Amino acid sequence: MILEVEKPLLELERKIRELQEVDRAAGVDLSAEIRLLERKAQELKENIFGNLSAWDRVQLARHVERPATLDYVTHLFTDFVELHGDRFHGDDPAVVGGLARFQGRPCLVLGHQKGKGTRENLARNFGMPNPEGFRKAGRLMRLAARFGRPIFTFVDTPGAYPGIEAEERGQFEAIASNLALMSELPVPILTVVIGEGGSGGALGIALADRVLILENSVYSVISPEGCASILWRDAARAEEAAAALGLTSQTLKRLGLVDEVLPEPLGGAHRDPAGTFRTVQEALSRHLKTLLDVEEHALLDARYSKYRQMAVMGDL
Amino acid sequence: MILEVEKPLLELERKIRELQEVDRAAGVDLSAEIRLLERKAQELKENIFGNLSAWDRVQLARHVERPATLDYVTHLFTDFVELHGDRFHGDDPAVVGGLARFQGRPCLVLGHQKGKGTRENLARNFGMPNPEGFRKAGRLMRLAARFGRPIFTFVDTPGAYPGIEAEERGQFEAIASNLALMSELPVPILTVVIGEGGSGGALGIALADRVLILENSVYSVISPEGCASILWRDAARAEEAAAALGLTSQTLKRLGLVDEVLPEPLGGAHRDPAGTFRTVQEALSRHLKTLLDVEEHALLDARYSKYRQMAVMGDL
Amino acid sequence: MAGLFDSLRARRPRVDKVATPALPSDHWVKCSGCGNAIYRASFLENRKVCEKCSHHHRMSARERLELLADPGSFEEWDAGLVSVDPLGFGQDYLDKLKSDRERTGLSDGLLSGACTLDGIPVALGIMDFGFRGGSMGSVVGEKVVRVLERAAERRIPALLVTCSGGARMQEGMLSLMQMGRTCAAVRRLNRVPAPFLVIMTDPTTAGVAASFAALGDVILAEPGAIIGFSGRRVVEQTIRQKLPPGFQSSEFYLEHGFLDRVVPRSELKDTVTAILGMLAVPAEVGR
Amino acid sequence: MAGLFDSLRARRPRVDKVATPALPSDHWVKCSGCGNAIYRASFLENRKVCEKCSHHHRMSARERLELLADPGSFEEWDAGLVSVDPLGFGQDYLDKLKSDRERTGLSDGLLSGACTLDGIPVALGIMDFGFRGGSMGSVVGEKVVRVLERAAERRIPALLVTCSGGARMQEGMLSLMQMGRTCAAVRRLNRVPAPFLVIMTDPTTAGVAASFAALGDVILAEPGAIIGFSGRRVVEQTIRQKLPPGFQSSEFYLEHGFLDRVVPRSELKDTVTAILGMLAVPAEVGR
Ligand SMILES: [Zn+2]
Ligand SMILES: [Zn+2]
Repeated sequence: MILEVEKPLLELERKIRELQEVDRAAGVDLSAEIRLLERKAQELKENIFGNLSAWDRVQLARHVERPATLDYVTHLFTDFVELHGDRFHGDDPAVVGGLARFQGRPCLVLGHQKGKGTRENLARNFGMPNPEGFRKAGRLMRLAARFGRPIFTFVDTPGAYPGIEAEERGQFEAIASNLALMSELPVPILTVVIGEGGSGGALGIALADRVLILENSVYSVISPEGCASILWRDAARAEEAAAALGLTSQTLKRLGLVDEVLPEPLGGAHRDPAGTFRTVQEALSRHLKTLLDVEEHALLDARYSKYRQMAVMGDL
Repeated sequence: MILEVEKPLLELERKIRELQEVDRAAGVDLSAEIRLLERKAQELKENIFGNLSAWDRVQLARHVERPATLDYVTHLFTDFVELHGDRFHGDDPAVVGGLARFQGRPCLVLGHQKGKGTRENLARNFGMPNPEGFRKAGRLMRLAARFGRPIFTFVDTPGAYPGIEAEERGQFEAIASNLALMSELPVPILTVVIGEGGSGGALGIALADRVLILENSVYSVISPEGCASILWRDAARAEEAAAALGLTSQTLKRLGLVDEVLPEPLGGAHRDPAGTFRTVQEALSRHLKTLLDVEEHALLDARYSKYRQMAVMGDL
Repeated sequence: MAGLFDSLRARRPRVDKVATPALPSDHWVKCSGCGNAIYRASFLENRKVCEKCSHHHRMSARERLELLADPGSFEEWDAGLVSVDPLGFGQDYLDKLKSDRERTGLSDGLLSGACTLDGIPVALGIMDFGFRGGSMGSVVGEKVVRVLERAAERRIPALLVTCSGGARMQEGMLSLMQMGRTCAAVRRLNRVPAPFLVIMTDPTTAGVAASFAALGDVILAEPGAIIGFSGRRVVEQTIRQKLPPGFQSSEFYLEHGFLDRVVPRSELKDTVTAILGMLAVPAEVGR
Repeated sequence: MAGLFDSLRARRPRVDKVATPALPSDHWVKCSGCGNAIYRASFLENRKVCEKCSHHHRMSARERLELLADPGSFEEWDAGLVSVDPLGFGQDYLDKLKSDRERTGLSDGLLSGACTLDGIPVALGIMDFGFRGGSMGSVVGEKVVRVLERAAERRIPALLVTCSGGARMQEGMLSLMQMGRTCAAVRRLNRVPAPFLVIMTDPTTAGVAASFAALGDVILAEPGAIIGFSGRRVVEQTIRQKLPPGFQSSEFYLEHGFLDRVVPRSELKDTVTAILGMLAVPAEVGR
């Protein structure tokens, strides 16, 4: 998957590789030219990725190679035992969760899971939860809370699945119940928006003591496409809508809706997954440490106060 | 519906009516004969209903005219507001429940509900709950407990519904969850077995501080028909099985599995519903009064101890 | 999520407007349920329920207040809170807010205050579809939270009448967060405990359905109200076929177990007070 | 409810008996899954899982103990509790109890005690289908309750391995009540909190499925185990058609959300100890 925005850079990088080939194979010394081009590539890279539009970030957040929840589970956690089922209706593959250890400490980890290819994406419903996904998450979080285990959630979904049966089985109730539940669980809850934060489907596992977001992740009340089709009856104006919706990590931080923006490698998380994992691990470790020092009652009060303040209003 | 056991009595009562008719219409004085027959009828009645077999009681407990849960709701409670739905899948008409007042006191009342005729019986699935019936009951009981309201449950079911979808939606989980829930609800729970107590489907709303049972109600681990077909491969030997299973109110009292047997009018509850309602109301009122005097912690301990003792064992 | 709001407007826009008495009109209104003409006076007397087909037409927040609260008992809260434009959507949005304020006489999409119902003190909030489709932004969220918090402080029931297409898109993620904070406030009320009643009216969808509205101790709904999370058009596009009749109606959700009762408007107040009468008194279980 | 026990016996009675090493036989056993003959020694070495079709054959409680507990760590509890005949079912029943005691070496249908799993102290109970079909009467119920209570006292995990057709019909309502009291004991354990793990093996049905077995914090099941409330024959008679393939299997219930994992026997101990390792330590969250 090649993004529009990175095409000139990829072209330049291809040229550099050609010159290197010639340099090596033909024995012609092109090192000066190569250095020049490399400097140019770096400038271009900084230029491109330093000035990403909201829409560019939407593309990066949706990038198929972007690390997904199970990648974080694999690289940041040990001893993962996936647990299944909501104990009511089914097991939703769009939400994964289980017991694991974070830096040796037992915890619960869960998140939306998109597929890597078409087949897995179909199996995982493109990371769009049905009610049983939210209810599985709720069940596991209750379990974790009873045993005093911290909870990590990873957000990466286009949204809750808008299907007939999802509506029948109470998508609205499932999301609301998780929000209520997460507001009162007496253990630290840490959320990282690692990709696409799609509306209520994202929030349904993301009411937390700390909400961190990767630099190029997005988190939006409605998809840019959906917004454009409502505002202007034209889904093609999604780029415009993305800019208007304030869905970038920077805007969210400015509005006080996320706690920290985690920097990504230049060009996006998928260009250096290992570096991204280190960044996320360091941040989670740091925030968890702070939260573990807080008494249960203070933790819940702080969580309530934090959300209590999320309003921007005026007076007549 | 005429029971085998009451046929001679009904025949005699018909004759008395005929004589009365003749007495009135033809002006012949038959009062002596009528008095004689009436005495005989009373003797027969006492003879028949004073010596009911377990199988006779099964028939009485299943009698279509026997007062059902909503009859008790109507006659023992005021201000009933039926509440629906399990908030997961559906609303089970085989279980009814809602807020009401018992002698002025706000409470929750719920129970299995059989239908009065074929059409209502089909609609109510003959009083056989699906998982959503148990879950609705559980939801309502949690609501009642949060507001400190006592809970009354009425048992009258052939059993939990043995359907494919009931199994799919976790009949076993729904029953178990209610048992666990009822063991820890910090409000008085009072149960009356008013008709048929069919196995797990009955128990699923019947773990209580007080379990009362009407004299001719039955409560059994398995239907006599089912038992006979297992033990002797012959469902027709249900009468024998009924005797063996210890399903009568008297046996249950002897084993310490119910707290009180409530007397019925001669011939069964359906022969004098008003009298039956008075009996049940008096008993519930009396038991509730005692329970309301108990501290929450003591209530739960007593409930646990009561069930803790339900075992008959030997030592090697 | 905001998509539902739009699809609802698209579904029956003009008919409901005709039925709104605020608009200039003759003595007749046309029912958006059956299309029949109804004499306006009897339509209003019948609380905007069609006498021919029982269709429940939308009511403004003030009309509902009159339907529910004891006369003269209402004391409004937070009447000065107004929406701003935190994301810079622009003058067009600000103008719409202004005109909705003028037209509805409300500061934003929710009217709230203290009142009594048959003498029972209640913290009341009523959404108004006429204000930006009842959409929930910071102000609506804040007012809902305050209703719930004040009910908790006073240990009195909270009653919220919902009527909303979902989130206020123009507030972006701020509006999404209202879901979380209203749910958190419900839980605090639950723990008092004080009763929380919800009356879902047409429509109650998306971010409002999927937050505090779903959490009522008892949830009532008016007949024929559209309820749900995803917009009907979105669902149709997803399944690529027409939706079954009755999909997402209150009757549909009663059948699927998510509502306690569907109550005709004429019985609404009695039902609410009966329930509150049983929940809104201290536990008398002798402890 | 006891009907399931019977229908299970009817479904595959003799084959499983052939696979039981306690019976006199030659060096070969016939797999009740695929019908193939398997060399007995390798069958036992493979923990009674068919090497051809992976069918998991039933194990006795003692075989399972060997599979799960650290060698030499087991101390049995309540080995002297035996069933009586409270309803007077008669000598035939008493004789069957006696012969089951002799054949299985168990006092009744559940073997329980303290042990360690990879060093983790655990209160363990294992049901044995060989004793009256693993049916739960007073003794099984009592032993389950004691396992749960002792786990709660010692603040250690409880692990129950279920294998039961349901209630002990011959104890009538006494057996039904075991459902209630075991569930109550689970809740007391939950409140400690101490972990409660369940391993469902073939079969786990009726009164056992619908009580403590359904309440595990984590519920594992062996592949191909029959799980459910109502007996298959009863369901068939109710719907008057054949059951779909896989109905009531552990895979079916994993799909329907009621199991955490289906775990092959070879991975069972590792999975259990991994989970216990994460749940069975005091909360270290700094408070
Ligand atoms: Zn009409
Ligand atoms: Zn095989």
